[in-house]
Amino acid sequence: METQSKFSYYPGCSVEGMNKAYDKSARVVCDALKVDLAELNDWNCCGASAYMSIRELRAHLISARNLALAEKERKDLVVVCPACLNTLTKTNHYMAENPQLKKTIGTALKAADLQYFGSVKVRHLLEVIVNDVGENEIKARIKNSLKDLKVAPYYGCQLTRPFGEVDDPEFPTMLDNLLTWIGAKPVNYPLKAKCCGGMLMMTKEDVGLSLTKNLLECAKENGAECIATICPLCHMNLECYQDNVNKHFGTDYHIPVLYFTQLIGLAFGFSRKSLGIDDELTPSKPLLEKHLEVIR
Amino acid sequence: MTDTFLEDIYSIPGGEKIKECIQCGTCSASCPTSYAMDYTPREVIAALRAGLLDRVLKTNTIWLCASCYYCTVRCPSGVKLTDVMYELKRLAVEFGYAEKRAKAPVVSKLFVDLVDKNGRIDEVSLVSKFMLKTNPFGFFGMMPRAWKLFRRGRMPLKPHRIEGIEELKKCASTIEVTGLHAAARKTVEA
Amino acid sequence: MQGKFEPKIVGFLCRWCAYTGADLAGTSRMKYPPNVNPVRVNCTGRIDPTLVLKALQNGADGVLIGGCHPGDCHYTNGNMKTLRRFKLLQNMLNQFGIEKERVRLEWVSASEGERYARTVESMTEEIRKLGPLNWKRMVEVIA
Amino acid sequence: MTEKIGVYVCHCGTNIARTVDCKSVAEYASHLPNVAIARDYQYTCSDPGQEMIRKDIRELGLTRVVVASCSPLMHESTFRRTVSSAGVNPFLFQMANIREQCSWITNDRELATERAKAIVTGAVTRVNYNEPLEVKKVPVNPDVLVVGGGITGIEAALQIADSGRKVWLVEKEPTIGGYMARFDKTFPTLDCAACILTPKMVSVGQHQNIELLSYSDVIGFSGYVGNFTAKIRRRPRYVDEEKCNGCGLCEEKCPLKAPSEFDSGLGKRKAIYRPFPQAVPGTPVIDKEHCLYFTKGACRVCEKFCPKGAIDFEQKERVMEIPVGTAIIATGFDLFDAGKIKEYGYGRLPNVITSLEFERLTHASGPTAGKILMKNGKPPETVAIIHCVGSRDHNYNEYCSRVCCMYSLKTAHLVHEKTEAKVYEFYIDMRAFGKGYEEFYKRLLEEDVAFVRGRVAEITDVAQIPSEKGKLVVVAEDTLLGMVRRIPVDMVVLSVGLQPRNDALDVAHTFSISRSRDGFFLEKHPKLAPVSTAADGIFVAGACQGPKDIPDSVAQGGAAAANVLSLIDRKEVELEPSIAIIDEDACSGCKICPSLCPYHAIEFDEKKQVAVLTAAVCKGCGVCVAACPSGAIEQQNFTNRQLLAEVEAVSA
Repeated sequence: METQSKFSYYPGCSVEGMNKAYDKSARVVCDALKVDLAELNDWNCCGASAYMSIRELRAHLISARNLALAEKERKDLVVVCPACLNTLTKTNHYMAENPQLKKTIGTALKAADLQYFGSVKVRHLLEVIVNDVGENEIKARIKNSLKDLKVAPYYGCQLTRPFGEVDDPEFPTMLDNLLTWIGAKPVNYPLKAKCCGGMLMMTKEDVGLSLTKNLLECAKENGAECIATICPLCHMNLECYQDNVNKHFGTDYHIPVLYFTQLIGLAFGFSRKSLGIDDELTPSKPLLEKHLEVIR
Repeated sequence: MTDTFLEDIYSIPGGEKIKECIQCGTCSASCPTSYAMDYTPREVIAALRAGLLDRVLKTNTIWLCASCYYCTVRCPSGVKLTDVMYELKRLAVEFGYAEKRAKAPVVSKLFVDLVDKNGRIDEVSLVSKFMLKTNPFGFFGMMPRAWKLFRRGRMPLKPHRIEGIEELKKCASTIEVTGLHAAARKTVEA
Repeated sequence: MQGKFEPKIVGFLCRWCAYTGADLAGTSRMKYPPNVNPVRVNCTGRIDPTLVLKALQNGADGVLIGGCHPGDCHYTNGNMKTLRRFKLLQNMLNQFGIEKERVRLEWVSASEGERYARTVESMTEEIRKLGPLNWKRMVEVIA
Repeated sequence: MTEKIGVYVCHCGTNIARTVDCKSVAEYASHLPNVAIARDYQYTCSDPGQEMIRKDIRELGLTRVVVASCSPLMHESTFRRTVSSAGVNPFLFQMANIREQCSWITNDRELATERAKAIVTGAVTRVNYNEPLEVKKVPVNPDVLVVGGGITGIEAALQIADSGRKVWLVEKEPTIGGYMARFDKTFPTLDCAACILTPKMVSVGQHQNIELLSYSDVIGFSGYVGNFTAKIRRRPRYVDEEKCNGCGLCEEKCPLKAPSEFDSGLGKRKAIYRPFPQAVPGTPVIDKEHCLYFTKGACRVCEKFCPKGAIDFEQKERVMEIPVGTAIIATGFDLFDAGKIKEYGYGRLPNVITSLEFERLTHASGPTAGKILMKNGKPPETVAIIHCVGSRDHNYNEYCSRVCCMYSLKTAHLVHEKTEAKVYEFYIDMRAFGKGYEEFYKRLLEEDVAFVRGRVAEITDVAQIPSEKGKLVVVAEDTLLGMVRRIPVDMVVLSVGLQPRNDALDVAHTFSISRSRDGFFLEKHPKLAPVSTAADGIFVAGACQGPKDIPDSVAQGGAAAANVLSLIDRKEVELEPSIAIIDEDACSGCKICPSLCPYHAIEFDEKKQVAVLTAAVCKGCGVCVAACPSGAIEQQNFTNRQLLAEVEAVSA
């Protein structure tokens, strides 16, 4: 089949670091789906919420640098981290709406012989796979049915809020659909777009833990065998901090957490290793063995 | 000075909308962390409009905002409250109101320093620096998890520095002080 | 000295929409540059291009034609007929070397006082930038 | 003979004088050609003001008059009467608007004064070329069209019919009664809606002067004040209204059940049905979507059992044209679609219902025979009522729907009265503005409803603590406590707001009336002409003009009726003579104008080879005038000379 449109790929810092598995699986899956992701050359940190909390204009500036680089490539920018999506999109929108901002950032960029006209669209990989690739292409590649694996589709906040351009800000459905396409069973998950606590896990652990606990509890109550994530930070909180939740609340959760790209990869029959599975602190192996016809 | 601060809030994109707040509390009740806040988000707006800056800038409220944007999408008056919170964080840090023990400002500052230095963040240095700064004992407390992550190759130890870092610094220097909230800065310095 | 220049704009307003909208702007005490001399007509469809030319020729720096939104015309579609004429008129003015910003066709409903005020505001500013229209010079150039 | 023009610059108290130097404007005007006298005056529209003008006309022999004051939409007619009462033709009067579009729009006294001078110059120059015109009088057709059979339309129709005039009442639905017929009780008096409404419905049905066209739509409306023609589509009921005696046997025998619209889908009705027992007309209607005969081709049980042979499966849609002199539009409102606010869970959480669904639950003849029950058939132990659903919200409707506070209180009262349930009411601001409303609020406070001042952020079925399990948790900040509360309840009633009907735009086009920014129909003046529209002879009443409760709607229905009757009793109306005139000698016979005229007022006379205009049909848009290449068409009171004069003057 003919190649999907080409994109600049913006991995973002956190998948470079502790969440390599996400980047790994994303590349494998996109390769299989002929989604051409060319990593944006010399991209820099989007600034996330932290930078925005200290310096507004500079936060916009560093986002804008990435946008400017992508504009050079004449391609839209695909991200895997919703926080990056949010930050870059925000700069994109605010520069368009606010001439003063556009001017200030524009002058700043000149210092690096860069300029940004505002033509780049920032998109999350999930949305690209669901909307651009679509159901048929995906179903066509299923080698390894997930046998109705019960998955809690977890979207987190920033894929749809505040902009709500790609899906409903309160009850998104994109990931649910994708999961059914790959043979999994999305469970009813009313907290699917609620907050995991994000950075608070570092700065206000008790709050972070209780928010994450709500998510785990709700997933369990609704019979989820694992949670699908689309965000490295959410993933970190749900997965790496599951022990802490258990310690802190005397609970006993062992819910594997997998990136949506890893689930697609499994359904496509890729090996766990190639998808960075088994790196997690809450092991998914037992579950997958139970569920997958082939487990490599 | 109160007025300058208000003007400053108004100056961020959509900021003037807080004039239209009808104090309905949708923000507070939509906020996942408001239960842990000294003042609910709605009260922060009320305090802002009443000019009680100390109250606004000293609360833990602003540092508990996790940027989930529920308040923003649900506000019936179209207040972009999450953005307002960012602005308040900036003002609090800039003018040293930020609560000394608060960890959020610390991590944010470290974050900014790292980005300014390398152009990217490596979580390892961020987390370790942060832990050493805020709670050295906790640092050892988290060693086990760190070790597990390390064994799984999830703890890259060498930070990546982007090639364009010097240029990025150049760009940044052009907007060192010319912030949208330069006005507020001046009044305080004066 | 450009700052001193006060553009003179003739506003042909249809009585059902634009004129009523303009009244509303006033009634709600919206502030905008008092640079428009309103001329009331029943329908923009009545506006013979010669009226517009006459205005410009006699010293107006711009002309604003205000009618009902498409579909809202009190006379079913007078505004659409104006739209067609307006296109022709613009080409012609273009040939005279008259900037297109000087003659505007805007849809303003009876409830859009705000829209009317902002329209006049932006138009006045644009024309202020363009400076006075020197019709004689323009026409001599053609002749 | 040279003209003698009188110019009167009005201060309008300080409305004009504050920003316009009226004295200097008058002084300036006095030097304009043909101006015999120019004065400035405090209130020109006052009796002494008008007398001053008459006096000048008599003593100085003024031949034309210019008044520089407010918008012509305000006082043009006033001053036209003034001058004509002093013997000057009303069309030799010209108004200069130096208020709405001059003094009120700026604080710059210098600029405003300059502008005023220009505007006055325009008017004075123009008035020189104004021509005396005869106002054409046309008889008013005394028949009236009322669109919409809700309480507003019913009230209007009855008022007019009782005065002996004929009314055509057109209703979309199979029955009149509108929303009110579906309500249980009405605030603040709590009298039963049916008890006060149905008698009125019956008298509409029986009134000799009311022709009720139910299950019908207005699809066209043409003509001019006093002489309109309404085009009405009568959808087939498949039951002959003449023959049917409303015995209801067909309904009884019909084998097929479908969800009842009247019960908001909570109850069932047959495929041949009357929305409710007291429906007017009592003739049932066959619902083609469900009827077995129409869907499967077999059944016709109703036909078999009908003692009157009134069933007629062959009935076809009919279109009728009705000449009327005036029209009242009372098409009402739609309810806000609660499903749009996802976080409230309407449609997802079973026991979250709308206020209208609640009305049906609590209505004695509703699906639960008046019992307030949850989906599981049990009565609720706790009920939350939520205000402002879809109202006062920039994401949905920005305006306040005006009725929700009061009907929410009523809801609370009914729950309190009919169940043991604890009632919570979540409000942003309590708006009890009407007669007896604040008292009603007090009463509910005494019935100790738990009022929480805060807008509900979300309704969730995800429990955080055991006591929330199996409940609907209403999350809101109690803004008076500065504390977020999670209140577990069994049932939630969403007090949905009012919004323009989905077909409001089409209706506006059909009758060529305007809509305000919120989409409701636009009245001529919000205070002084609340039921008139910019289109003479067409009136609006009730919630189609903006959210209204029953008392206000009824009042407007009456007001519209009064407006119509006064028009009718005038027997004839004056038509603006600003129509087109064709100079047959100048007409080159190019045939452009006939095709342009939206009213087909111009025909081409093949014999004379010229265009001919029917004055009565011309509405004076002037399109033909602007289009005529040989300048053979003029528009009275907007002649080329007049407009050119004005344009030259204001642009000089």
